[in-house]
Order: sequence, then C-alpha cells, then structure tokens
Amino acid sequence: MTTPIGYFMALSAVLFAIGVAGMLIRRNVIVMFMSIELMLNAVNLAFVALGRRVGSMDGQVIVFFVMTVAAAEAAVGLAIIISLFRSRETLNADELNLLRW
Amino acid sequence: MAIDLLIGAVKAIVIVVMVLNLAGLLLWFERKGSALIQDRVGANRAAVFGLGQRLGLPNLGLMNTLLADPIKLFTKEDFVPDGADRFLHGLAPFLALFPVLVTFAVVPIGDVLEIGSRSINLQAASLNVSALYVLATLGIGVYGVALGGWASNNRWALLGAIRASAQMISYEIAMGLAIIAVVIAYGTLDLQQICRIQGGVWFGWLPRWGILIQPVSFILLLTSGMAESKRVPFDLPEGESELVAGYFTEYSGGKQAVFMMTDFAEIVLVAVLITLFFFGGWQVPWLYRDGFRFPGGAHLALPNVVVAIAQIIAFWLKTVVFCWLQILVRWTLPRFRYDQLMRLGWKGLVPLGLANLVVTAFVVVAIGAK
Amino acid sequence: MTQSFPALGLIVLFPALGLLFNLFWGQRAGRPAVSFVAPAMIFLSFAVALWGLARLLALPAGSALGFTLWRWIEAGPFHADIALRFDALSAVMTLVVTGVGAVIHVYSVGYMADDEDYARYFTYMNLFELAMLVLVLADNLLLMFIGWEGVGLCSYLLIAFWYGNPQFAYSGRKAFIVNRIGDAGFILGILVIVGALAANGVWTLTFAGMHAHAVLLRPVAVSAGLLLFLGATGKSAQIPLYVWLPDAMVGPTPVSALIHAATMVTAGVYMIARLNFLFTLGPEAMRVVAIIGALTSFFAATVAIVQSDIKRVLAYSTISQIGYMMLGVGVGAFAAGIFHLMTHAFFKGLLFLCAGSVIHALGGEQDMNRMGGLRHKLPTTWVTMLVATLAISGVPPFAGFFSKDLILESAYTSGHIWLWLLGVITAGLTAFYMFRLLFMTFHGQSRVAPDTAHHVHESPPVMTIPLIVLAVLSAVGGLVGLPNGVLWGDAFKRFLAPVVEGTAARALTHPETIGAVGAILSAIAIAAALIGITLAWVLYLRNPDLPETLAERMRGLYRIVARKYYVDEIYDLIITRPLFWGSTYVLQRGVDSLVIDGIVDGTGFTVEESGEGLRKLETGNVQHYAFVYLLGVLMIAAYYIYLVMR
Amino acid sequence: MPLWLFTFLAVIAIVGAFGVILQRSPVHCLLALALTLVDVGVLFVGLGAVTLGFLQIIIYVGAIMVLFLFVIWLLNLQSEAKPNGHLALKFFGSIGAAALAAELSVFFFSAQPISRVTSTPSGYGSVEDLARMLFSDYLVAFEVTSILLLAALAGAIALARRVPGAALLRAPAEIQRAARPGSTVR
Repeated sequence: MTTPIGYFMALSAVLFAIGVAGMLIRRNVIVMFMSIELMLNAVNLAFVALGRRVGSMDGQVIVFFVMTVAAAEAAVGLAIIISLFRSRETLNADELNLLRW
Repeated sequence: MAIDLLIGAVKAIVIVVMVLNLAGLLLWFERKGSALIQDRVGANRAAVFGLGQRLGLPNLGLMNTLLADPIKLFTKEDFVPDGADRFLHGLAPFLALFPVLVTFAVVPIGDVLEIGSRSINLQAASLNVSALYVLATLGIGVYGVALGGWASNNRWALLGAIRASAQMISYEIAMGLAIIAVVIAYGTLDLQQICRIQGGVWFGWLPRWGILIQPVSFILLLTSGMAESKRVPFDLPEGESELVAGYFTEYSGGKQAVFMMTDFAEIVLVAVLITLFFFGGWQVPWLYRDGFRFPGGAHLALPNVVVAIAQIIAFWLKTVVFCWLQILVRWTLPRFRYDQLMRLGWKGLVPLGLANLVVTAFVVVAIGAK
Repeated sequence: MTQSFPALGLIVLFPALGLLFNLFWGQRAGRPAVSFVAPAMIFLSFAVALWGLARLLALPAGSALGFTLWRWIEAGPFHADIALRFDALSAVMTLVVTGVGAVIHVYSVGYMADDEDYARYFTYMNLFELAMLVLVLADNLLLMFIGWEGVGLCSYLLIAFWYGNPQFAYSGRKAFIVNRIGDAGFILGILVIVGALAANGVWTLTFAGMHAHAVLLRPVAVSAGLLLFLGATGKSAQIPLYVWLPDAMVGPTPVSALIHAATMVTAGVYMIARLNFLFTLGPEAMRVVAIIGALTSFFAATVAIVQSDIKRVLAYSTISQIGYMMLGVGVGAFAAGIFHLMTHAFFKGLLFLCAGSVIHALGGEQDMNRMGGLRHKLPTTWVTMLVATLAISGVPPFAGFFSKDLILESAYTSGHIWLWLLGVITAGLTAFYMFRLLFMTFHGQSRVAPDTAHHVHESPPVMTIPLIVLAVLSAVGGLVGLPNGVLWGDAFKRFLAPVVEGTAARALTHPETIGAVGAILSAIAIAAALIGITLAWVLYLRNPDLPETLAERMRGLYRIVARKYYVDEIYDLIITRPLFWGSTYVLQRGVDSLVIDGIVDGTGFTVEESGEGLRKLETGNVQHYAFVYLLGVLMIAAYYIYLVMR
Repeated sequence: MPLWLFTFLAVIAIVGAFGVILQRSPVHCLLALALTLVDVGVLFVGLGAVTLGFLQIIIYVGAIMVLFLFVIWLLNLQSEAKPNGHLALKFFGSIGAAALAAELSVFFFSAQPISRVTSTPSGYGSVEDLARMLFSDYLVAFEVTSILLLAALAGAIALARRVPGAALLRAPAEIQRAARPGSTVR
C-alpha cells in the first residue's frame, strides 16, 4: 500500500524536533549549525509532502529556494564561525557570550 | 514480476562485473602501457608453473596483475594506525568505491534486447533524470577520499584528503557545466535517450555523435573527469613525491586495493560518460535495430540479438579506447602545481564551461530545438 | 475651443534641457558651450512661442491651445494634470518671458564673463525660465503654484548668488522668507477655492473649469481673492510685503533685470489677471487691490526720489510700476494691467541692463553720487537709457505712455478719482526721479573716482546689442495698444478681451472713453510727466547744490523718506523681535528645555532603569534564548491544535 | 511509495538525525547528517519530486556538507570533552523538543484526513515542470536568489579573511587584559 502523506509530515515533525533538541543540548556551534540544517530539511520534507498532496509544484519550488538560501546561509554562517574561532579560539557556545550583560 | 526482478538483478550484476573486470584489466593496461611508454619490459615474472614459457608464449604479466597482486593485497595485514578513527578508516574505501559503482546503474550498455515477447532495456535502472543522478553520485564521491584521509590520523593523509576534496569539488563544477550543456543540446536528462538521439547520420554518412555538437563540452568533461579521478597530471592528492601516498598513505592490504579499484573504476566511469555523451554510447555507425544501413543504400539485415551484442561490444570498445587515452595522458604529462591546478579549474574550465553553456542555450533557443 | 498643440511641451522642454546641460556638463563643457547653450535654449522656446502665437491668431478669438503632458495627481474624483494652456494671456506672458529672457541671457554672457561660477549662474537662469514658463503656461492652479514656488526659489538662489558675502546671503533669505508669507496666503486661497468647489461636488482646479463654475465661487470670492492677493503682494513686492525687493538688488544686475523687474515680480499681476473671473466676483477684493496698488506706487516713488544707489532707485521704481499694474487690474482693466506689464518688462529690463552696463563700466560702482558725465564715455548706454527713461516717464510716443495712460484712464472712468489722482502724482514723481537718475549718471560734471575714471569704457557688443533691442521695443512696443479709434486702436485689448473680460468681467467694463475725456486725461498725465522732468532738470542740472539745501531745509521729512519710512525698522520692531523673543524665552527655554526635554529624558531614563533590571535575563547564551523561543513555539502550536480540535 | 520502504527510510533518517545530535566527534555528526540528507533526498524522489531529490543530494551532500567538513578541518576540531553542565537545559530542552514533535504530529494528523493523495499530473516533479515554475511564476524570486548568492559569496569572503579588527569580538575583560602592558592575549 502507498504511504499516507501524514506519515511524511510526522517524520518531518520528528526530524524537526530532533534538530531543535540538537540546537538546545549541543555546545559546539558547528553542530548547532548542523542541527539548523536538519530543521531546514525537515521543513523541506513537509513542503514536498504537502505539495504532493495538493498536487502542485509550488512546494517543490519553495524547497528549491530554501536550498539556495541554505547554501548562502551555510557559507556566511561558516565564515562567521571561522572568524569567531580566530578571535575567541573556541566554539563552545557557553564561552561565546558577547551578548552577555 | 519475479522475472522482472530477476532481469533487473542480472542487468545490475552484469554491469558491475563488467566494470570491475575492466578496472582490473586497466591495472594491467597501465603496467604494460607505462612499460611500453617508458621503454621497459614491465610485469613479466609470475607464471603458473611456467606453462606459458613452455609453450613459448611471451609473458604478458597477466598473472602478476590479475592473480598475484590481488592475492597479495587481500592477504596482507589490515593495518590501522594508532589514534585513527577505526570506524571511518574502515568505512572510507567503500564510501569511495560505492558511489562510483552505483553510477553505472544508469549507464545504458545497449538498446533494447528482445527475448521472445519481452523487450529488455539494456540499462540497469532506467531513470529519466539519470544525468542528474550521475552528478549526484559524483558529488558523494568526495566523502570516501576525504574521510579516508582524515580518519587515518596522519598529516600527509589529511593534506592529501584536503587537496583531494578541494580538487574534486572544484572540478565537479566544470564537469557539471559540461554535462548541463550536453543535456541542453539533447533536450533530455535520460542517458539512454541521449544515446538514441545520437543514432542516425548526417549527410547520409556522418554518424550523429555528440562530439560534433559539443566539442567544448568534450574537452571540459575529459579534463575535469581526469581531475575527478585524481590521475596525473591532477594527482596532487596522492603525489608520491610530496605526500607519501596522499590520502591512502595509511592504507594497506584490502582497503588500499579498494581505493585502487576506485581509481580505476573512476577511469572507466569517465570513459563511459565520454562515450555516452560524445561518441554515441552503444551506437554503432550505420547500425539500426534492424541491421546495417550503409551509406549508399546497402542494407544488411540482422537479428535483434546480434544487433544488441554488437552494440554492447561497441560500447565497451569505445570505453576501453578512452580508458587507454587517459592512461596515455597519465604517463605523458607532468604533474601540475596546486595553484596551477586551481587556476586551471576556476579560471580556465569554469568560465569556458559557462560560455559554452550560454552559447549552447542561445543556439538551442534560436533553432527552436526541443 | 481648446485645440491640442503638442509643441507647447517644447516651450518648457528647451529650458529644461539647458538646465540639465548646465547642471551636469556645464563645468566640464566650458564657458563657450555654456554661453551658447543657455541662451540658445531660450531663443528656441521663444521661436516655439511665436509659432504658437501664429496658430492662436489663426483660430477664432477666445480659443486656446492646450497640451496635457501627463496625469499628475489623482485622488478620488479630483485630478490635476501637468497640462499647459496657451491662450491670449499666457501668449503675451510667454513671449515676454522668453523674449526678454533670451535677450537678457545674451546680455549675461557679457556681464558674467569673468565670474568663476559661470555654469551655476546659467543653470539658475535656465531653471528660472523653466519655472516661469510653467507658471504662465499652467493650465491649473496647482501647477501654477509649482511654477510660483519655482521662481521664488530661483529668485532666492540668484539674489544670494554671491553667497560668499553674508550680507547678500541675508538678502536672499529675506526675499525667500517674505515670499513664504505671501505663498502661505496663496495656498490658503487655493484651499478656499477647492473647498468652495468641492462643497458643490465640483472637483477641478483648471482655470477653464473654475471659470465655468465661477458661480459657485461667489460666496468665497472676497476671502479667496484677498488671500491670493496676499500671495501677489509677496511675489510682486506690494505693500506690505515689498521689503525684500530693494535688498534683492544685491544679485547680479541681469538677474535684477530679468527676475526682479521684467518677469517674476509681475507674476502677481498675471495671476490676478488669470483669475479675473474670481476677483470680479469680489468687488471688495478688487478695491483692496486697487488701493494697495496705488498706495504702493506712490509710496515707492517717493522713496525712489531720495535713493542714491542706482539699482535701489530702479528697484523702488519697479515696485511703483507694479503698483500701477495692480491699480490697473484692481479697477478691472486687466488688459491695461497686462499691457503695462509688457511695456514695463521692456523698459524696466532695459533700465536695469543700462544700469548694469554703467556699473560694469565703473567696475562695480553703484552710488550715483560717484557718477555723472558718462554721456560721452558710454554713448550707446546713454541713448538707450534715455529711451527707457522717456518710456517710463510716460512721454509719448514711447511705450510707457500708452500703458500708463490706459491704466489711469481706466482708473478714472471706473470712478476711482482719488486713485487716479494718486496715479497722476506718481507719474510726475516717476518722471522726476527717473530723470534725476539719468542726469546724475550721465550728465553734469563727472564725480567718478579718479582711479576708476580712466578705464571707463563702453560695454562689449554682446551687452550693447541687447540694450538696443530692448530700446527699440521700449520705443515702439506701446503702439500695439494705441487708444481706441486710432489706427488699429485697442488691438492689444481686443486680443486679450476674451480671456480677461469674460462673462463675469462684463460688470466692470466701462464705455470706451474716446475723445474729450480720454484726451484730457492723457494731457494731464503728460503734463505731470513734463513737470517732473523739468523739476529734475532744474534741480540736478541747472544748479546741482539746490538738492542739498532743500534736504537741509526739511531735514526731518528727508530723513524719513531716505530711511524708507523706517519700514524695515518697524517690521523689525513689531514682528521680528517679538518672534525671536518668543522663540528664545518661551519656546526654547520654556517649552523645549523643560517640557520636551523632560519627556525625552524621562523616557530614556525609564528605559535605562528597566533595562538595568531586565538585562539580568540576558545570559548571553544562545541556547537559553533558543529554549525560550521553543517554549513560545510550543504555546502557539498548542493554540492551533486547540483550534483544530475544537 | 510503499509503506515498508517509507518505514525503512524513516528509520534511517531518524537514526541519522539522532546521530547528528548525540555523537561527540563533529565529523561523525557530519556523516550522520549527510546520511540523513541523502535519505531525505530519496524520500523526495519517493514523493515524486525526482529532480528535487537529486538536487538535494548534489547541493546539500555534495556541496554544503563538504563545506562543513572543510571548516571542521580548518578549525581542527577534536571531539568535545565530556558534556559539561547545563543538565537542566538538556533535560528540559529534550522534553520541549519531544513535546514539539508530539504537538506537530498531532497537528498534522488531526488537521485533516491527509491520507488520500490527489492524483498528480504527468511529469510531476520533472525538470521541465520545475523550470517552468521557476521562470514564470517565481522569476523575480529566482533572480533575487541569484543576487542573494552573490552577496553571500562576497560576505563569506569578507568575513573569513584575516582582519586586524578581529579583536573586537573578544570579551571586554580580554580586551582589558590586552590593554594591560606586558600581558599576552591568546
């Protein structure tokens, strides 16, 4: 039998939640960044699934744009991480507390 | 149903086996070829009880390559350096080989073969976006090398890995551009379809091969392909004189054999792609489903089976030719310097590819070709 | 009725092109290019205007050429276009603006030849031409206002052209601010009109449209008229807002000639003539206009008598002449007002150019007490100056005579005897001070400072030719308006009639007085002029020391007049100072520093203190923020689930 | 796609996702992530978004992840030491994430009967379709994206270059330490 779209949605929900968890419990900035990518993909999955359900391509197009933006975001984000590391010599989120009062 | 599965499995196995054998043969090619080029004798020791000599045959060193070396390699100690990441160290070679092999799944080795009532598409997996598939698998190919180098906890290896991945990423772009241009020219992403389009002739005699439509892409694909397979003159990742053996410095025995296998499989892959895109794939000049139609109207009817076999043979022959071409290049050219490599990739091939892409697109739109 | 004539766009386009050229390439292109392009553009406009005139004359009387460039404002039922209208009235104005403007541009080429800001000067000049043309060609009140403001800006820019001198910059500001007061009146007037029309569901500001619905304007005619007239007093330097014009003389002399004599300052008159249908509905407003005009002309004339700065004399004379025009339009003789506007543009422009030529020759000297006897040194200037002086003094057959006579006659016949009397006296005064100027400058023995005396020279042809052109115009320009019955009598009046004396204006038109009365009136005016001339001759040529003794005799009066009746001081006392005091002690010290600052500082203080408390929450750890964020997301999701479940 | 296949892929995806957030060595995390991404790509293909699936693999796995790998190498990151502190945050964070997963799934399921799949047009998810959408309805967005990429390129280069002003990122305390004579700042 074919899989109900709901399952895909549920899967994307789970992946998203895992990404959130990673965002919260990991100290390493790069890994947090990866978690963000994970969340992005979960959302992409939801887009594609729903797009499939309503039989329109828009979901896929949006995912396409999400990928592009993700690429840009990765480039800039990693560049930031590098310069951050250069100046602080750590990627531990606890020590990166310049926003601190 | 079941028979379909069976057929599928058979096709897959056939192709993989072909590739692996060819890879093995290439090793021999290389040895003897390099010997030829460098005016040496080359491998000629191992023999089975000297049978060949008794029969007065020259020793072509086939034994060395196809029997002795594999046995040696696979019986060697599988050494993992101290402080290395055992898991990745073990995983890497297969991570490198796997993508290359799966790429062949979409390679059409021939047109349709009719057995009884059922017609078999001589392509392991008929995928209508197979070109994309190829690009995807090539993209994954980086990981094996990169992780292999990183996991073996060795500076040379890591350097080699960094070089390798940087190089592969850079040249993937050029390769992608070349393939996209071809795809635009043919108007399809399906390799089988691309081969079919290349059937037929111009002016009654000239085979309608891609090299005539996309010469620039051919250069691009050949160059970037060789760079992808990290061969001389692009072999900086494993440059013996600089980094002991590059990313597989710390590999020995079976794993190293797998890496070498990957190398040769990649050579085959590049050759196959070139064949598919630019030299009609399995097309035999003037051979159609129902036999030969020579220029001048002579018609030689052939049964489908013969045609299919002819096509398969033609396909592999072309592939071998291009493998040989690469080996020739390898033993002819010196190695680049890394900055030269990057300059060639980014300032030479990528702009060229872009220009080619634009021109192709314009032409296609202009002549309204689908 | 209104025929489409796209070429109208060209009239405005050419100055715009010149403007752009001078603005962006003027510096690089160099003086020759600039001095060719800037005047050439105006000449082109002039040519197109002539073409338009030809077209207009071909059409039946009372018709107009029109061209809509694009839809400008669109708000509900209301819409205003960038549309041009070329009827008899705007035809006259356009020809004056472009014609005189072109001549003065040429003159400027010579006059400004050795100024370092050459390109900037001509940029402003072209911008002025553009704005002025928009003003006169405007098809609706809003667009007219755009031009109105544009010329004001240019006036400011050009008065303060040599902004290096703080005094000049001050004069520029003064002109600008005084004009703002008038413009405020203008805007209010527009709003009143809009209100009156919109109240009856008529959404238009085009002159044709307003004319058609003039009936609706009757209730607001007086108020709107007075408000608009306030604007006119500002722009046209009438009491009480005339104070800026004398100071405006610090600008380059061609600017004074073009802007502050020939064209811009007469914009008020044009506006009133253009809105005649409105003014004629409010006789009170008309009377105010007339009285103000007459008073201004007399008052300014008296001041002009005692001024010693040649350009100031001309400035006051300008004020006085515009007073005449106001008198004319005020008594309902719009055609006469416009007629005088045209002739005045000729001879007053000429006078200024002559004065410029003299100043040029004397190396910047403007005090008539250091001139005299220049007749032989500057022959061309002298002759042209003489023509202009005769013209302004109203000596037949020069231009000024006809127009001034027409105005006085209209004033008389429309029953304003006193205003007529005032006008006649002013005519005498005018003749007096103008010949005083002429004698002090060109006759008698030279009082020129010796060091400048020797290199006094006639101006180059590029300056004298414009003088001659304008002199010819001043001499014969008046003939288009010969009195009724003589030859093509009243041609000018009849040309303008359909525009300025339409339906509503009929009420004020009076039987054409030809013969006895007209002749007598003219005779009186001429007599007054001749008296003035002889007086000037007696005082300033016969025995030049008499004026001093006279001044000594009645010192008080003399000082008052010489100090321009202390008007500036009075304004300073009753307006400026209280304003400054109020803004300093009440607004700045009180409102600003206490109330406003208090509020601002209080806000800042509150935020700062609360921030002190809140920032303890900021651990600087991204993940804490992320967690809070997550909680928010959870709540929102829960809310949606609640919605769905329900 | 058949349910068994979906289940298989879903399990791999979830395992990979957990691998991302639970392993200590960044490289292992990265591998797990790459696995998940490939898996999601396959799911796309299964959902009929064939082109998108391969694009996902090419872009994400082939490019972005390699970029991550480079950075990890560049910074020479070793596996983290024993996770220290923040137990509360980890605890509640995990709970919150779980709650989120639960809520979302509930929401998706209860939103509507999603089970039926409307029949998709032929060529659905093909390159032609995607391209047609991109270059007709979404043309502006597409162009803007290209600009975005350019900006990101420039920005990344500008950021990652060695700049003397990098000290600005240091904490005030460190700056003071730097200011104090005879002190060395890492």
